[in-house]
Amino acid sequence: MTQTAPVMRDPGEDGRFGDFGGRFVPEALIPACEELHDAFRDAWTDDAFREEFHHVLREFGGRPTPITYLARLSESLGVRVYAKREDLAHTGSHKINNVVGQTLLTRRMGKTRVIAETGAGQHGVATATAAARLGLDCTVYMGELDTQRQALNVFRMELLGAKVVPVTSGSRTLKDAVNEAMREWVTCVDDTHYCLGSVMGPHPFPWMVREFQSIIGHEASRQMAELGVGTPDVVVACVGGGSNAAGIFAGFADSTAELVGVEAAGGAAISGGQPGVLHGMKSMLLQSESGQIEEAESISAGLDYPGIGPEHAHLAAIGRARYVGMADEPVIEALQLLSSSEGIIPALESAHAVAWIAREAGREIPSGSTVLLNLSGRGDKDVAQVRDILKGRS
Amino acid sequence: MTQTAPVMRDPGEDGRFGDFGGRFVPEALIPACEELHDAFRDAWTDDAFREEFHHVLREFGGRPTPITYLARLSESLGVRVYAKREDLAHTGSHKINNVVGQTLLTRRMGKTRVIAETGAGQHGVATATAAARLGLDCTVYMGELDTQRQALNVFRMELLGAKVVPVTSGSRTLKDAVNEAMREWVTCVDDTHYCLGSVMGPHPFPWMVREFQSIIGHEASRQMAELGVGTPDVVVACVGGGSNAAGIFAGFADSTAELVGVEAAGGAAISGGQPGVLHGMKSMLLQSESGQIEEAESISAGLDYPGIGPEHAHLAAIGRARYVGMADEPVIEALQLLSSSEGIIPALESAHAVAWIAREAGREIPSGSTVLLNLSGRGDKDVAQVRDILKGRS
Amino acid sequence: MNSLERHLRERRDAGQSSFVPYLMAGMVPDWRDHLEALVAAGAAAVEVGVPFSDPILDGVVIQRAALASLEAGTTPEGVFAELARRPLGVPVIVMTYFNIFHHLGMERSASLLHDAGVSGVIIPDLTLEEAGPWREAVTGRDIDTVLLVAPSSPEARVEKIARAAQGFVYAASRMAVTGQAEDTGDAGAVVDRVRRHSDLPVFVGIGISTPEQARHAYSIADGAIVGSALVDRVLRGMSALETEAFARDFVL
Amino acid sequence: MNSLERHLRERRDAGQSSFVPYLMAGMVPDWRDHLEALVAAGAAAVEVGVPFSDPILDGVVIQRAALASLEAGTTPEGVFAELARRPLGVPVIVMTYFNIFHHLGMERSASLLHDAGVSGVIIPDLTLEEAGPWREAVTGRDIDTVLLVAPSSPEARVEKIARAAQGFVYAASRMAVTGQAEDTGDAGAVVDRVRRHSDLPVFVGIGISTPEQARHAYSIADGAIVGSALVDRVLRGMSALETEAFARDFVL
Ligand SMILES: Cc1ncc(COP(=O)(O)O)c(C=O)c1O
Ligand SMILES: Cc1ncc(COP(=O)(O)O)c(C=O)c1O
Repeated sequence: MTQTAPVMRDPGEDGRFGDFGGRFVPEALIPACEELHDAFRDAWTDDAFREEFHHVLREFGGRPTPITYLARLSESLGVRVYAKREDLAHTGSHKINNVVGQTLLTRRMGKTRVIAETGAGQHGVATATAAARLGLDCTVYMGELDTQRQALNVFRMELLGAKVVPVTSGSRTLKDAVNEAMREWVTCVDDTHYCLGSVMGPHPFPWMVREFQSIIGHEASRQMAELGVGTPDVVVACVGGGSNAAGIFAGFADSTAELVGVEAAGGAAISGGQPGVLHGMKSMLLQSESGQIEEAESISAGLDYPGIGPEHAHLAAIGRARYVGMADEPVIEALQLLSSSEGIIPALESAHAVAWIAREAGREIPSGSTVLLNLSGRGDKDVAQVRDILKGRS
Repeated sequence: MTQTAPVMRDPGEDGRFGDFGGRFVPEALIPACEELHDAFRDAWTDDAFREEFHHVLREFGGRPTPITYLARLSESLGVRVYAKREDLAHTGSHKINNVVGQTLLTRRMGKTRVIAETGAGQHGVATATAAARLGLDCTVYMGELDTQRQALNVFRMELLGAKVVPVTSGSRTLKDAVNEAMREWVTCVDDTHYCLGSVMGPHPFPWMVREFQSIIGHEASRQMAELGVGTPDVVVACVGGGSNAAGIFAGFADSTAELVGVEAAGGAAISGGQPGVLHGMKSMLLQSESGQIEEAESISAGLDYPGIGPEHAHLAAIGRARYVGMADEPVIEALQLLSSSEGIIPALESAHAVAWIAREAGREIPSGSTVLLNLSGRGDKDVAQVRDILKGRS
Repeated sequence: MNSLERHLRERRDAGQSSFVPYLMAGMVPDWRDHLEALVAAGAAAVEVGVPFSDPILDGVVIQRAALASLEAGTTPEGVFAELARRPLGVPVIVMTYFNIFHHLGMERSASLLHDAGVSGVIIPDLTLEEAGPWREAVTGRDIDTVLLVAPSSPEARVEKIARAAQGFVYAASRMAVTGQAEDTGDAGAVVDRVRRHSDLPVFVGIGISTPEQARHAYSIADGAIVGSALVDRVLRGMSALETEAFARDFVL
Repeated sequence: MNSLERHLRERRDAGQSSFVPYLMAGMVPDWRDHLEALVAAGAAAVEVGVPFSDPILDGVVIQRAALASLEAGTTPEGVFAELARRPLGVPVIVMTYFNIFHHLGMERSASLLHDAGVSGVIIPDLTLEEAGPWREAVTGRDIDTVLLVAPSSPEARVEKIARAAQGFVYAASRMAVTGQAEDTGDAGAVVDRVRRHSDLPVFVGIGISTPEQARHAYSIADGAIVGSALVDRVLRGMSALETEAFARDFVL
């Protein structure tokens, strides 16, 4: 038997995933990126660090998250659907995996402060959470529009001891929060780590965040075996920046499972974008004719990102994973479906993956198939919005 | 060695915990209570039922919930505080344990429908959740005032497929929702189980709910041993009806641990009430001079109950546990403290227990003691309210 | 045998059907006048409710009456004092929830009831199994503790209740809380089952709201208890005089 | 050696300090007039920004200019066409983010830049490691790709950058994005480090906003780049004539 290289591999020193990835940042940030790269590489080969990472996720983060067989949904769809329950992780989504890893690394690097960008607030709350636990200073950049739309999450971060800075530049949303965090990082790299929220940004972020999130896939692969199901036919995850998808894909990329990423139709960087450079990485991006980055549009704030992690661009390019867009309407229906048939209210983000399964069961997903759904987060944060949407309709 | 009877024992056929408990319901409900008693007794001695109960809580409910050592809080208080993380259970609190048990029992009894009372909506959401999973019809009675104050939880229950009925009688809050659910149950006992939300009500509810919740204490006792800590010096839980407290006490009632229940000062049935009969049970109740039941008052909706489970009244009477009241102000402070020092935003209910620890560390809790805190739920549901309170102040 | 049971047995044995109306003490300022009107109309006994904040066997009408009464400041001791003031001429049965007596103290309750001339009590949330201490407290005070039988009560339980019953057996016509119903429900079956185990008078209650229904109750049992239909009207402003007229139709 | 580098070396060798002002193309309708005014004032070269939606090395002022320019409909090709229309008389250095060129295509970008007479580019998010394909594309087109050195750049990296640098070395005076600062920050140290490894002209930029600061830059390096201070005033309505006067103070 010849040993083939893993599909989701170590992107090496230059952080390339095929044509994508790399490090496109101001010179001032290069040393910080290199320091981070070295620190992560060192930590990730250090059993003690890995053990602490797993320990914190176990005793603080609620891992392992279970896999739930969705009996009633499966029966009605004619395919066997298993859900990896990231909604049960602390703070309500997979985001905790990444921030626990990055804050531990921050401390290991001798830094005392983290900054982060956030869109609707999920990653900001997660970062503030992990920072509070370690007593790190924390500042979160959030588009001014988002601070208004998600005022409660602003308060949540403040409760957790973080400072929230409204970003007034550009479209005053997530994209600009990333820009602003990068700008700020330039001024404080000495004592500050930039805790990026997804598998995006300059090398080593896409790789590092994928590694931290890969705990999802490794757990799931073991659990599917323990359940006696083995390798699922299809693994499905929603894709904003792509961290939860990368995390679960990492457990199955070298298996026979088909990998499907579901983007918001209004933020479909793979099917609707072109290669480009943004936020320190080369990837697929929504752009205007003249190369300006366009705003993504989706009911789901967590998928409102005009790009996608570079490794996903690569997985799409080599045909290992495919990426589909999902419109808002079937997403709301999928949220209702999962809630009423299984007693799990998914995040709007995660409902994208549910919607794809509901639509394709018996079509692209042959009846009788086994489907592993990454339920990336819980819907509590979205309930008010869904109510307003449904009310607006009736 | 003589074997002594467990402190939290099987209350037998008449459901007495010392002077408290029993079954004070309309004659029409007696057969249903007896059927339930027999069904539960039968199920609880059936390994297959217990295994299914544990299976569902594991794969759907997110159990076992971890124990988190609260390092920074412990350091600042001078006592070692461990938190049993019921906030990580599905739907965000310990309530899921009880409703999973009762809905499985409902199916086992051949009933197809559940009704439940709810105050702020936690138990209603949990019941709707467990009912959705099994495809049971679900109707939730909720005080009309509460349906207005907690409109989002009403929508949440509806998303989960439940029907929510506003209760317009009496004070239009939790107490009246229980009355109404009882009244309704009289009319539909044949096909309907009343899924009561705490260790209260007529026999066998206080016993049954305690047994379902005792998974908390049994897990915690095993986990504390695994952590090498062993029996804690003090076990602390908040007390509304008393189910989360009963659940964790059950793991330590026969140990040397001191047991402390923290009631809302405005709903302190033990320290501020008298023996009486309400909602089918004899227990300690807040009452007027002439025996009318008084409204409890607390910032925390889940502790807004004028009574307490009869077993707690008994544990207090025999001195095995003690119960203290906690005012609103220190509770808010405790919520802020835990959030900013540990990255865990507790439910306002649970923050009562935190507040007691924060106040008594180094006083009633000698420095260096080991304290096990039952963190009964997460604070997401309370964040808006806390914000408004803090805003109102500044 | 206490006087209530003797009185009702005598009526039954004389072939007289008993109309037993219910009113909530304190629900209107002239509640006492309404009681007297009911007696004047021919009530065999009257049931007097003592308001409780959490009446789990009562439907909306009697809940409203209880609320009105509590808001008017009614207390159990006040009610007993009022009843003690002057006898009504027919047996008075007090209906309330157990906490009222428990809170007052069972001995003290029994003594106050006795002093008020009350000859029976109905405590819907005090079933046979829990009634021991209470029955001890009223022993020797000429107070019957009336027990209910429900459509759901299984045979063995009916037998047990029948054996322990005092005064009369309250046959609940349906699985419901108090209110106004369309018919007499399962009353026939319930009464039959009671009769198999007891020779006490059996009265039908819960939902009886028209003279026709009452007459049907009289045809299958020994009496009818009428609550919500009456309470509803009094709450809506029916005068004591009108109450008398309304009640007459229920008397055979 | 390309013409930009030759020009700047000649100035340096002649003892002339170089004032290199920055303006964002399209930020005001008469941006071209402002450029000519800067040349008239004695700019050694001009930096022309091509607006990008996500300028991560720019502070609020230049962000605002980019936004204004984009809102006015500025496109990269439009800017190049405008520059091609008539030479400014001094070297033109285009500053923009890499996606602009990447999207247009590197070959095509290089050719358009060449046709527009542009002799240098600064791409703040294109560092040495990623610059390979780009540098290949501009090879033979007389376009220098200017590289930055930051206060954080370690010695070994400065050496690498210095070796690969073209035109001049951009010495960032501080760990900051573009803007107006109080002083010249760490410029001295950065320039010294660059000089240890390169004999290219070294210009100080980032934060330089007063004639005094520029003069200090001239005393330690070969030139100063002034962006936000100028852009800010133009955005606030400074006329081209006023721009010329303002700029004169920066020229030694
Ligand atoms: C629940 C949930 N799922 C998915 C996402 C999308 O992020 P990613 O694609 O990095 O997993 C988010 C982002 O906020 C989220 O909150
Ligand atoms: C988080 C939480 N803790 C505690 C309680 C109080 O209930 P109990 O005393 O039965 O645990 C509630 C009730 O809603 C709750 O939501």
